[in-house]
Amino acid sequence: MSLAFLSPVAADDVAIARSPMERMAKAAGAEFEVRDGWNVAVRYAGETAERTVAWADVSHLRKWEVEGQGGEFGVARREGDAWVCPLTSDRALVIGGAEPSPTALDVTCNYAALTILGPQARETIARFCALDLRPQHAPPHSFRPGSIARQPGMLVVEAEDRFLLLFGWATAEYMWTVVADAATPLGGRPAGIETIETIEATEDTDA
Amino acid sequence: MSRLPPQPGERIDRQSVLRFTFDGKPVEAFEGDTIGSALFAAGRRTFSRSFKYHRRRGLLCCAGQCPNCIVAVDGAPGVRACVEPVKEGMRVEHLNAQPGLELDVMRATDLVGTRFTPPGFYYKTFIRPRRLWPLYEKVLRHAAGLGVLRKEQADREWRTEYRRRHADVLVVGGGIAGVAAAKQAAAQGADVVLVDEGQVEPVPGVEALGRATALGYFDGMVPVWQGDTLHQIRAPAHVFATGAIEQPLVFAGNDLPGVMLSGGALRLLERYAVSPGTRAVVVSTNDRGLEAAARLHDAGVTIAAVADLRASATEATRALQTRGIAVLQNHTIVAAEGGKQVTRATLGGVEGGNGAAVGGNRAAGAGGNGAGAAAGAEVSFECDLVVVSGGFAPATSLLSQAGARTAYDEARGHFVLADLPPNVFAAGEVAGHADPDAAARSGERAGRQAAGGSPEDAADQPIEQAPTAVPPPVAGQTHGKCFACLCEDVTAKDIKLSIDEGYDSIELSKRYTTVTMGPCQGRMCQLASIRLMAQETGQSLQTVGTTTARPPYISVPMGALAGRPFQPAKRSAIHDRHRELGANIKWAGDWRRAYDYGDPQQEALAVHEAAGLIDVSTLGKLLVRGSEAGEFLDRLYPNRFSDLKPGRIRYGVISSDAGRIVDDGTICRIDEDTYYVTTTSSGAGAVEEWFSWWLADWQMDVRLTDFTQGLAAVNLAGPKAREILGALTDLDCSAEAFKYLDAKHATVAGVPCLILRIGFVGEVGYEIHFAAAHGEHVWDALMQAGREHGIRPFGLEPQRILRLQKMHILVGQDTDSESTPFSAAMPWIVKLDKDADFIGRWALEHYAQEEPAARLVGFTLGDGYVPTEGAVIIDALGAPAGQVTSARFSPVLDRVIGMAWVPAPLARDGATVAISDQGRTVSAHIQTRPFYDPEGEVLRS
Amino acid sequence: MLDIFRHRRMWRRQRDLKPAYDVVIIGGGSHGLAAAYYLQKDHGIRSVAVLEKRYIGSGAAGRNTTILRSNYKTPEGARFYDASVKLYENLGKELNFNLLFSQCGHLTLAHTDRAMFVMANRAEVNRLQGIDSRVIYPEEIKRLAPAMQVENPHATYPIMGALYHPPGGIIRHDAVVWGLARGADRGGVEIHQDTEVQSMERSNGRVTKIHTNRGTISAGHVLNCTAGWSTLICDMVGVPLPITTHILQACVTEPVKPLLDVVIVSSQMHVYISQTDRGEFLMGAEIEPWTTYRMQGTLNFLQEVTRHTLELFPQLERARLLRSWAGLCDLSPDYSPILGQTEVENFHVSAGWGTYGFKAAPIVGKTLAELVATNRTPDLIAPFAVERFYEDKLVSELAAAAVSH
Amino acid sequence: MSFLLTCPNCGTREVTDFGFGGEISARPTARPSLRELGEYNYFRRNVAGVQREWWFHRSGCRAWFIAERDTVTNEVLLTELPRGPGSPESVA
Repeated sequence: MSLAFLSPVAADDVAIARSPMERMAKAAGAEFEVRDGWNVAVRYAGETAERTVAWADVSHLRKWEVEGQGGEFGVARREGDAWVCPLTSDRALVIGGAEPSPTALDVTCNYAALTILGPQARETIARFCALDLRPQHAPPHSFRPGSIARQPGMLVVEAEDRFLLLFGWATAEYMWTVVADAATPLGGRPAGIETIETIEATEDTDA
Repeated sequence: MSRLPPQPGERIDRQSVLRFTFDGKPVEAFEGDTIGSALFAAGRRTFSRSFKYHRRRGLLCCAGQCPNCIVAVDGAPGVRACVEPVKEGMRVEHLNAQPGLELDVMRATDLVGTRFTPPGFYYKTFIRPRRLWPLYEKVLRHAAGLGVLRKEQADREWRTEYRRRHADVLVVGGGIAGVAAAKQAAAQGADVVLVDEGQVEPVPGVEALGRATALGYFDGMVPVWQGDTLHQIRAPAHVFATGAIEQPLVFAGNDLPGVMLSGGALRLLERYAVSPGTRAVVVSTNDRGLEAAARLHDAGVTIAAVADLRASATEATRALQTRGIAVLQNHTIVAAEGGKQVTRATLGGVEGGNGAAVGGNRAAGAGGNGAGAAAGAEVSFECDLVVVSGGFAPATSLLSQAGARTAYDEARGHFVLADLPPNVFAAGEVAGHADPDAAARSGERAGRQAAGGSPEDAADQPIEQAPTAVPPPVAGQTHGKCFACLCEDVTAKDIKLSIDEGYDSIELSKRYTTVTMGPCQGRMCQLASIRLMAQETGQSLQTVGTTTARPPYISVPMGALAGRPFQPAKRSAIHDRHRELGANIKWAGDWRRAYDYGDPQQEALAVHEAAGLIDVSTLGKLLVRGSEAGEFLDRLYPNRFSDLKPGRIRYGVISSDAGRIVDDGTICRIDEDTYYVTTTSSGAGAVEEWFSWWLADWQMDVRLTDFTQGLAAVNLAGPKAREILGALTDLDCSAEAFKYLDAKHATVAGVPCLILRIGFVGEVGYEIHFAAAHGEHVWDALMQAGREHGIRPFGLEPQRILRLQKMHILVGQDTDSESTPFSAAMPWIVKLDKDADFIGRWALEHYAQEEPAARLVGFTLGDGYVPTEGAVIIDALGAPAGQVTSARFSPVLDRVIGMAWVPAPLARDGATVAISDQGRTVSAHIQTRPFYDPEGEVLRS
Repeated sequence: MLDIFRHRRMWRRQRDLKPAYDVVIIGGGSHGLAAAYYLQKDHGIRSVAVLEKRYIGSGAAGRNTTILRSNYKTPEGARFYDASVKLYENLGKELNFNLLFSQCGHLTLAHTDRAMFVMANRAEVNRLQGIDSRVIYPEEIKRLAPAMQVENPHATYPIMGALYHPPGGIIRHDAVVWGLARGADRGGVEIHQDTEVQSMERSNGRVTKIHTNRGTISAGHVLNCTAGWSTLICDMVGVPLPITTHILQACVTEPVKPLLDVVIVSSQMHVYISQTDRGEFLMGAEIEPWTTYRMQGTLNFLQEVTRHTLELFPQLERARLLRSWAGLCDLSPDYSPILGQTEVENFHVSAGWGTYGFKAAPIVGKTLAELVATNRTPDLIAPFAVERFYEDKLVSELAAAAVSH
Repeated sequence: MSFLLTCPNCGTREVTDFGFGGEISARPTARPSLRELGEYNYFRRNVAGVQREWWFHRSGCRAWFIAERDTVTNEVLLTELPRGPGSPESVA
């Protein structure tokens, strides 16, 4: 029997995959577009490049569990568009990009995800998470499994001032509430994935 | 009134006037004033009434250490007025005095009641008759308590935050030593945080948190309270430059308004340009007290007299003499007198040695140290200010929590640090370096070491020990009450009495008299009470020892500790649909779940008559893969899974090694090496941990992945279920092609799904599992396809009814921590003929032989009465012998059914048991086979 | 009344240890002192020494949250704790010491159907044994605790009902210790503080010698009443125990005027709250899950207990938390005590109390005294023998909605 | 927050990140008597001192590991992944 039921990939594109934070994003004024079978919050009304901190729902990022691929603990490797994050000595979580191997297990919907970015991102995360994210202790590409808002989670330092948070799909509404609550007093607001794409494109150019 | 012309270094902005109210009356203050300085400047001398005797209390420490100026601000009690900055429009109110601060009827407890209220008086009174105690207690309760809180408040109104901060070095205390330590550590390249209770100057390269108090030391984690924020600072090295706390003297009337610590008097003068008085008597054990006298003199305060408990003069003495002020050596204060505030102070001579104060007519505190009476005439001086300094006790609380030990230093007259744990450093006055230069150097050294530098730096000089103070005395009590503890109104005499009664260890005396247990946390009274204990018992102070320094270091609002109020909740991917359908949503473990959609009975009937759809995404879902996956499950379950054919499903119960039921669920074999295991909703996390624990130990070729949150699941059940599902999939859903306990992979409404045909609710049913991102899509498609067939969504409550009809046990509801598969009527699940060992085998072999005391069975009731779940099965004598675990009215059977634990001999069809339910006894008929479709014909059809 | 002017010593000053006593009790807490008290009072056994490592009441007796109740889940437990509360009711009079026992009522809140089931079951088991205990609903809860937010639409944990136990309440823990100590002392018992048992000798199945920091003694019977340290004492004579030691924490606020006259327990929120006669809000939570002998509290406790308390009493958000502390708990696998004889003939234990020990002090004292005096295990404590763990016949106070207080 | 533990996979975290699995005890290898089974199921050494014990990184990698901790000070002396059957800590 097939394990295809684990994957959020619908036959013939009849079904649109949805993030567990879709309604939160909608209520916050998100505009949606369907991308690769996912309904994605691409932008928010009045969004600007100037920001203290912003959070973007990136739950649509595909994730795979791969065996026999450990790596240096605490460090995520960048392979193409994907982050390869070592969970144990012989198991890694691959985030984003294309299916890494036919034996990889699709765990996309095990983890909802938020990108938190901006100069106040670290301060925002410090409101609900005890991980040490000081730049000298958690430079870009750091990978940190640990408690996020009292729930199991994982964190990837994608770049200076940009963090990818992963947490249980079922806790997403709670997590959005916590992040929005922490970020708002610091001038934060939600961002669409166009913002993330723009920043990533700039980084690629710089690199 | 008391405001002086501008003083050098004052912290007030005279251009900026703020207004606030005290007990409803307007008060003016300058920007930079504290509530305390503004009120004092406006002429207020009484700031509070004491806890027990309702005596007037005025400013004493002006440093937030003592209980004397505790007020309520905007309804929040416990605010230390002397350190709380004035804000425009704030509403300040006194505590603990009725009808007002100036006229307090409870003052009577002091004037007439004192002899009736020695320490622990309540233990000795109101014993008989016992029935009157509640009345007395009511009076006591209303007399106690300082602040008044609102009777009702619907929700939290104060937004408080947590902030985690990791640092290389945390420096607590922003005085000379602390700042030096922070600078030095930063210079070494360390990431440094500096915190101080007061204002703190910016230090380059250091995060400096002002008006921030370190509350405790928790294995390297220091919570720091700063306004609305609780910083949680985790650092591998700490420097404590927490300074020293000036100690009061114990003498008669030592609590009168106008008696002030030298530091407090100077703070009023220097920071806020407020004159603490016009005519002062100064009594000190040390130079700092004398220096304060000179400063007050220079600021225009008349110095009526200065008493120094020490025998010989120092530089500070001479500095006073050059101002024309005589210093009485070997003198102390015997009493302060006055009504609303101090008006007179009486000085007397001191006997050397242990420094007991002596008056003309008594021997004070005759203890083991041989203090005796000596000549020394008492002299009285009129004054409105008594400035006292009983020496400076190192503020070692946080260091003690960090594991430092203290020892009593006879020469200095207080406890000093004796031993520091690794990576904990002390600097400045807390480490005995009071001299500014020595303090700075000790700070530099500590900062360097904390940052990983060497203590043997070439530039490092041995640090001089600061000059010492003589031990301050403890006075007797002929002139009136000598308070050892201001928070709790405990006098020196009270402590002496407690010792006489046998409470002769410091901890026992503390608990009996409540000394050190008040808001000052012992900062003002611990040393004095230890001295009294030593004096009375003839022990050394070292032997008496200190009481434990308990967090928080200062009292802290609960809201600041609590942070934001959010509680994690799990929600299914279909949750919003349930909301939209008006579901009644409740907690189920840590999930939010739909209990029903308004009519549980009709929802249950719909499953029998047409079709029902329930969201079961909360089920635990584990993927178990690997060449040894089958053997692994064989070891974990009492029944077999290695012989399960791919595409088939089997029910399993997990038991512990004690043979007790842990959880249950279905296991589906997907292929040779892959199993899909479901667990109960509440047990999902525990089962995953259980599996991975044994796997960690057995190290088999098995990999576990938890898909509990990643997969949505719905159960479609009812006579129309086959038709509804068939409309959405190419799969042959016929009874022949898709049998009971078959598992199929298929596309449903375009979404790849795993479909399990199981008997979840007793009708033909399909449990459909698929990626959570498609939750709403699949739900909607099934509801749409089912509409013409009369499909209804159903919640947990109708599911309870349906499952009960089939006598499916609900682990945790029908079973408890002592249930075994045998007592819970599932002997068939245990395969003792398995060759290999499995978890629970040995216990289950035992339970297979032994008749349990009680068994789980079904029951029916005739008269429509539904017993409360939890009602008790009683034996012939009326004693508890079991319990009802489930009971419902079954609409399809039109009768009441249930499950219960009953005595084993009664666990047979046709037996009758008595149920006791809130005073009512009803009789129930036992049934051991399912109430609905006992042969499973419907299920398999 | 006159007694308050008479400053008699409560107990005699410590003298040298005698070489032998009829009974040596290890642990000067509420259980040890109660056993000493009843040995002399009920059985006239006066050759008794209580050995206390620090000062009397320095362990769990002086650190608990002073809650008394008897509404237990098992018939065995309910019967036993009920006997304890009944003794407590008259203990103050008997000791001529006001123990400040207020039977103000005890409410265990239920926030789920599952919890309501457990409450209903306890209420019925209790009722059948004559214990006043019943399930009540929000209206009545509001009447009993008007300051609590009973019907808060924003509540994370809505209050569906409560188990109400009117005779439950709070008592002054230190007073219990001191009153019992005085009573025992006046009956001839010797209380030796600062006396630490360092090792024991065992031969022919009996404890023969007890080595302390103040000398070696022998005893006809030895009682181990050391709660969190009970394993270590049992180790000295080779008696294994099914016990793990954990910390339990509590805290108080600065005193405020009365707002709450009953004891509130929420098992789902892991918090229990009462307001003392002094006006302090006294709060506790669950034990820490990891074992430890280190009596140091955690920040996590302070954060959780305040957050949960504020859900029930938001008006406490600016009330100031004054002091917190930790004590040791000796947890048994079934949350019922381990009481009575061991495989060592003259060595008896009172252990496995978890968070319930203080509630049982008088009945433990009375039954252990009877055991020692008569060499017969009283019926009330027979179900609690350590043997049950060898025979796997537990007396489980565990429930899905387990409650500590 | 209290003491720290170092997960062999994820690094150092607050103890609240972890689940406690209790002291390591050996599961009987041959059929035990009822009394021996009771000893295994219920009795604990509960040492005051260094204890080898199980921990689970509940908030992180969700792996079990072994720690040596002094129960008197809570000092964690070492953490390591289990080494499987035949190793001293194996309960199998």
